[in-house]
Amino acid sequence: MSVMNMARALNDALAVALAEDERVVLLGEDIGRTGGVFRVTDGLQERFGEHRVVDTPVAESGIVGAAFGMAVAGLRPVVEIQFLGFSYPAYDQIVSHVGRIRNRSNHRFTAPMVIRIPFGGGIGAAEHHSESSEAIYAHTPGIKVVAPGTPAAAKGLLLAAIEDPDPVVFLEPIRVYRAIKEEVPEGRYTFPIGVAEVVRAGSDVTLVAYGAMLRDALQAAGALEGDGVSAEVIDLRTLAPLDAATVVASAQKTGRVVAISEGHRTVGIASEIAALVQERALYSLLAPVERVTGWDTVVPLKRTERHHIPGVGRIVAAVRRTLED
Amino acid sequence: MSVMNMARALNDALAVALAEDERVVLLGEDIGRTGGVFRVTDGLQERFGEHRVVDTPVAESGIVGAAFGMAVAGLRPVVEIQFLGFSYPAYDQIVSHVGRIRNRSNHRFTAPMVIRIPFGGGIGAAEHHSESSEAIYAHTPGIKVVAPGTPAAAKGLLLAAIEDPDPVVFLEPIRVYRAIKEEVPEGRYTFPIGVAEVVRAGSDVTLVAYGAMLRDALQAAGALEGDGVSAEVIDLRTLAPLDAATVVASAQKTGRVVAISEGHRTVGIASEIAALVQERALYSLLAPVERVTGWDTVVPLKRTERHHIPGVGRIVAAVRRTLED
Amino acid sequence: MEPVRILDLDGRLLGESPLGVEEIRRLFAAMVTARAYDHKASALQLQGRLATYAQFEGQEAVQVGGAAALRPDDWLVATYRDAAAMWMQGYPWDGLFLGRMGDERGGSPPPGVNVLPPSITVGAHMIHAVGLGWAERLRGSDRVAMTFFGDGATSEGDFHEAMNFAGVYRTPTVFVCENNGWAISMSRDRQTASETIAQKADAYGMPGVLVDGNDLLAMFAVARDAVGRARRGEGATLIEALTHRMGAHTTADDAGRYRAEDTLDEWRLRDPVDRVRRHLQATEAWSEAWEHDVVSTAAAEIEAAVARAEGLAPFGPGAAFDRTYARPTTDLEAQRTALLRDLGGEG
Amino acid sequence: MEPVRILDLDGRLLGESPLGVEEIRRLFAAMVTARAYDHKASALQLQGRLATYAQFEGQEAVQVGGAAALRPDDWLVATYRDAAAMWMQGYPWDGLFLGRMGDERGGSPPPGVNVLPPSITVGAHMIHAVGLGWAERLRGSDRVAMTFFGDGATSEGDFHEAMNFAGVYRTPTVFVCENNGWAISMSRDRQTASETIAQKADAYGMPGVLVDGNDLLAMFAVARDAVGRARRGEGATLIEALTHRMGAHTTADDAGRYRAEDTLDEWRLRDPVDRVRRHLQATEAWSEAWEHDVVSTAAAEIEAAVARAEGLAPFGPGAAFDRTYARPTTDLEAQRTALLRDLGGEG
Ligand SMILES: Cc1ncc(C[n+]2csc(CCOP(=O)(O)OP(=O)(O)O)c2C)c(N)n1
Ligand SMILES: Cc1ncc(C[n+]2csc(CCOP(=O)(O)OP(=O)(O)O)c2C)c(N)n1
Ligand SMILES: [Mg+2]
Ligand SMILES: [Mg+2]
Repeated sequence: MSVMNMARALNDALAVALAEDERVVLLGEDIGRTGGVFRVTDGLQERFGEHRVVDTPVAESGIVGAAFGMAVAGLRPVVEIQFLGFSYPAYDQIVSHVGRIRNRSNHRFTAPMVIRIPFGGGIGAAEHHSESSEAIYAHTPGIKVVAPGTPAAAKGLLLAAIEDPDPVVFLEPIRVYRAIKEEVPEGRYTFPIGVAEVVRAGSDVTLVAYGAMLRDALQAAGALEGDGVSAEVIDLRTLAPLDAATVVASAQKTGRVVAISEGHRTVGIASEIAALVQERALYSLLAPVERVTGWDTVVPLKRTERHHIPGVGRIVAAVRRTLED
Repeated sequence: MSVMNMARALNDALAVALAEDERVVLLGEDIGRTGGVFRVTDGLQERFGEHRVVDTPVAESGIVGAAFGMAVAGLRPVVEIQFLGFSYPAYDQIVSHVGRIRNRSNHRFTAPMVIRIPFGGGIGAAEHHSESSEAIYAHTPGIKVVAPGTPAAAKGLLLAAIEDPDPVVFLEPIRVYRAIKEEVPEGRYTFPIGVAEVVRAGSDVTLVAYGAMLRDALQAAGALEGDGVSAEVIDLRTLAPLDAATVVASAQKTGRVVAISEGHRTVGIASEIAALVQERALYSLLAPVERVTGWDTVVPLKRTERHHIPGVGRIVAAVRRTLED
Repeated sequence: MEPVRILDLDGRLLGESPLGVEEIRRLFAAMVTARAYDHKASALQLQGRLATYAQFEGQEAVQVGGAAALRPDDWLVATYRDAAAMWMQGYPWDGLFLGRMGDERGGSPPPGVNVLPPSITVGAHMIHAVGLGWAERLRGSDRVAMTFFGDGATSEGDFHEAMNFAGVYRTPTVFVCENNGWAISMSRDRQTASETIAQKADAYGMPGVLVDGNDLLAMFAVARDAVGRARRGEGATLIEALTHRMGAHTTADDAGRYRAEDTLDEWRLRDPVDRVRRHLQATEAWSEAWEHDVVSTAAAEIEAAVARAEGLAPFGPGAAFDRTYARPTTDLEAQRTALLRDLGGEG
Repeated sequence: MEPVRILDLDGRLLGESPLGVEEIRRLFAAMVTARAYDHKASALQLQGRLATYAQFEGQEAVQVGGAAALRPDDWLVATYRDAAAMWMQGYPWDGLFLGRMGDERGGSPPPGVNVLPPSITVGAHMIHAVGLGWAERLRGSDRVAMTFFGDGATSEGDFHEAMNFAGVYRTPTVFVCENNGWAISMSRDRQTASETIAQKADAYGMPGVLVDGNDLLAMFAVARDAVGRARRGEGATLIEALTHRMGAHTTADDAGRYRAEDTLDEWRLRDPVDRVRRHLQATEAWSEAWEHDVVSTAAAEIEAAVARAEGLAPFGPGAAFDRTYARPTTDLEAQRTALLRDLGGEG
């Protein structure tokens, strides 16, 4: 065990995978000598060589497409796309090929690969650098979508993603990379994909969150406790396949749900949570499921970005509304 | 007035727009001499010339990107992408540029353009030709998403889309192109974007549908009438911005909603309908909103496609469940 | 740039043959068999037994000659129009029929056949060949990957990225552009303003070769050289094979809308099968009886494949849930249950 | 391919000057002003007054010389590193600062300035220039569109599609590749295996020109020729301007991780501003007093722009809802109400 931030924990996971499994290859823009935009691959090229940690031309579709070919040939490529907004040129490769080859070939060919992508805002970055469009990947058959919120989960989930027989889009919350430190076990361990975790137990309301919003959800729960409101917090961890059972069980217990996502509101992850909860727990609901999300606008630039990303205030306000109903 | 199918009605709308507004330009693969895969642009190149009805190389990102430049320069391009699955290489242009230039430039530049795309399955087509991924575009800020279900609405909405000051993704239901005929008014007229229509009044349950599923919804309503169940049917027509008011008003009246979409289930259009209804009409609901959708799998090929696309049977079964609850 | 040519239109050798007579006879038979498949598929489509079908008549030499240069364990990544090449590399005819019947098992060749299911998205698959070959190189194998694509496909951005990666990493990739003159209704000269497609190789620091794609021997020779370079670690090659699509784009297309019938006359004279037959006739390695035999063997092989494909019962209703992940997720299992419940309700 | 060069490193003419002395003095002043902006922006970033900033020091001649060939009503579509080119074409410095402060109004140049906000997505914007010029041509105007992009951008598929469309439709487009040796940490030679980027033009039936991008006169001359061709309806040109990024990729980048400091020495000798100064000195069109004046005018201009940008009050919380469509939708109005309600709750 040692205390580390999420960027370090992910680096550690990649080092473990590279060391233990020679099929693992890393590809991405600037992941070698600079160690990637967020330094997640720091030192790995030096340690494992240019053939296993590959700096690529600026061509996201090409990176994903080449990695797809490698995966079909039996390697375990782990791609880094610099920001979620730059995954869009690779959208066709991800949706039409990475997510489909198993179905297209009735299991004859498969593409076990991981596409790591920093996502979300909060650092006042330039246009296209603060995307939270995970919903579009969660809507895509044949891929799994993982979004850890803490260092230990990040490492365990990344190792699970690399082991997974199916392709995984692995979303890393940018503003968490260096913001949280915690004990992270040494060596190989995995967290199961598709399993959400109740990270704080409560009885009055359920807060469902993932990625960077997990922190805000926990802070909101803390604030609410002061007011005598007991909030349960669920860390989704995997967005597809969604762990509906854990969410629904909590909703049945508390009767109130606030679904939190930094992504756009319409047809977003929070919409899915609301749809699932009303579907399976309607008669337990004491109030409508509240969605606390980014708005249906482009993420504003630095000067006004804070009004877009939901914060503790908006979560607490939403909880209050569920209590009023 | 004359009776025509949807392909003809759309052709008529394009002819009207080309004749009346010299800023209108059509671009797409094979739209000229062959009149497009579905013959929607039949005869238009002959009538309006090669400079206004432009056959392009096979490059969807290029087509959309060039049309974007044209729109910024003041033209009104109408692009045809051959199938929804082939819009994916243009995804970045659509999401990062077409949908954003107004926001990026604070209204200084705009991209009033239409991207016409046939969508949906049901004709036993090849892989990638039966997509119903409209949810991903409905999730995208800055663009509108329209999906008519009938010839008259198709013409009126397409003319509205071409006039619209903002970009519109215009989805045309493949299996409806030639399947339905109805009276279509001559010349220019528009149907408002963002407005759903109650196409059949009822009191027991609300069926919300769009595109090709509208027909099935209406047939289901007919079948249910025989059993004494009165179903209201809403034709959404626009998926973004969604006409929540019309849906919610109906839900409040009937207390039961079945949201129908051929797209994948998770984080789909039906999820959004369910989220909205529970948000604004929870206490009117007599049963959970039922989602009747395509599954979270790739659309199966011809031999088993019918099990993927929801039909009248699945709609009726869902209605029965809402009545049992 | 003059295309490489070894056989003239009358089947006379213009240079040294890269193949012995027995091999030429074998590849002639392969072209005849491929044409039998092509005709059969068109016929089945007319009868409603196949979905839309993309004919390749006229392009047999590109595909047969190109794929003949591969080793059985090499990779092949091709398109909807490349059944002949895929079959050459081990993909069974019944799998090819099955795919066109709309059955996912058509995308699943037997173990050991390193051929991906045909790419339907234009342009996206060439980079897959780059990745496949690169992976082989990384693990020390000398397998190469060959990819076929059309003239239209060269307009897609993914063609560019694939070529660029192949150039930068010197991957063992053979790019075969089957320039058949058309991309649906778009003629080659309006697809790109470059005089040839072969010259595009220069933009990627890669050799580009122009070849008469209706000349089996020339096609084999340039493919063999390119495969050799790739196998020796000398990097990728772009081959532009000049050929022609004698049929419509697919059985759903009406080529009369954009192509004058008489433009085909010249290409009929260049028919790749006829040309090799003339060559064999001159060298007395051909007899009517032998060709008759080849044709009837081919017909039987194709008929047997149709029977096997049509004999396979369709998937049950829930099968898609089993094909999506290695194991269906809880949610997919729930969806399967819902489907079966509703089907029961219908039945 | 030898790059076009008009000034040698000592500022001596190697051929005829495309510009008169007064014009050279004007463009020298422009380069000095641009450099003042660049330094100011870096300084503000250090103080936390700007977000991440992408320096262009060393690339002034490409941008100033290239954009100087345009008519005021021509279109310019450039990148995050092209402030000098954008300003030359009418984009005000305060708008450029404002964008880097994280304010959407920075993307909004005054009416009549036909310059799009800087492209942040690498590669996607060149096709926009193609569409802009094409539209002008369709409505009978002779405006052209110039687009700037980096060496890294040529690897994106969209570069290929833009070049191909420009070739096929002979659009009035001038492609200026600012080859500054690096794409973040990736050196030019590992970005693509082609010897030059200019030669890629051949793949699109378009002329490609290699030019010393640190030579203001050569840069202007090739841009003028390309603009002329475009305006006369003769189609597009690809210009590869050889230059160097003297700073890091951005203020967030540590170039020491991948670039040896001494590789810059050679490029310092080629500094584009110094070279023109030497030229002017030789022709007695320069004096220390004059340059002093240019520098202080530039400083004042830049300071005033900073003040204007910083003086603008930020948007209120609901502004994004107003920027999304021509008019906010009902749903966006509801979201605005929700935001303001929740902010009230917080405040
Ligand atoms: C990405 C994509 N865009 C469009 C299509 C529709 N389409 C199918 S084949 C074709 C033409 C391809 O021409 P070419 O590459 O020359 O191959 P050919 O059909 O001539 O063999 C088009 C546009 C597609 N399948 N995929
Ligand atoms: C589509 C996309 N991918 C990746 C990035 C991240 N990125 C920003 S600049 C850059 C390098 C671009 O290099 P080059 O085109 O040479 O321009 P330069 O920065 O050298 O001016 C990268 C990879 C991006 N902005 N957009
Ligand atoms: Mg072709
Ligand atoms: Mg560069």
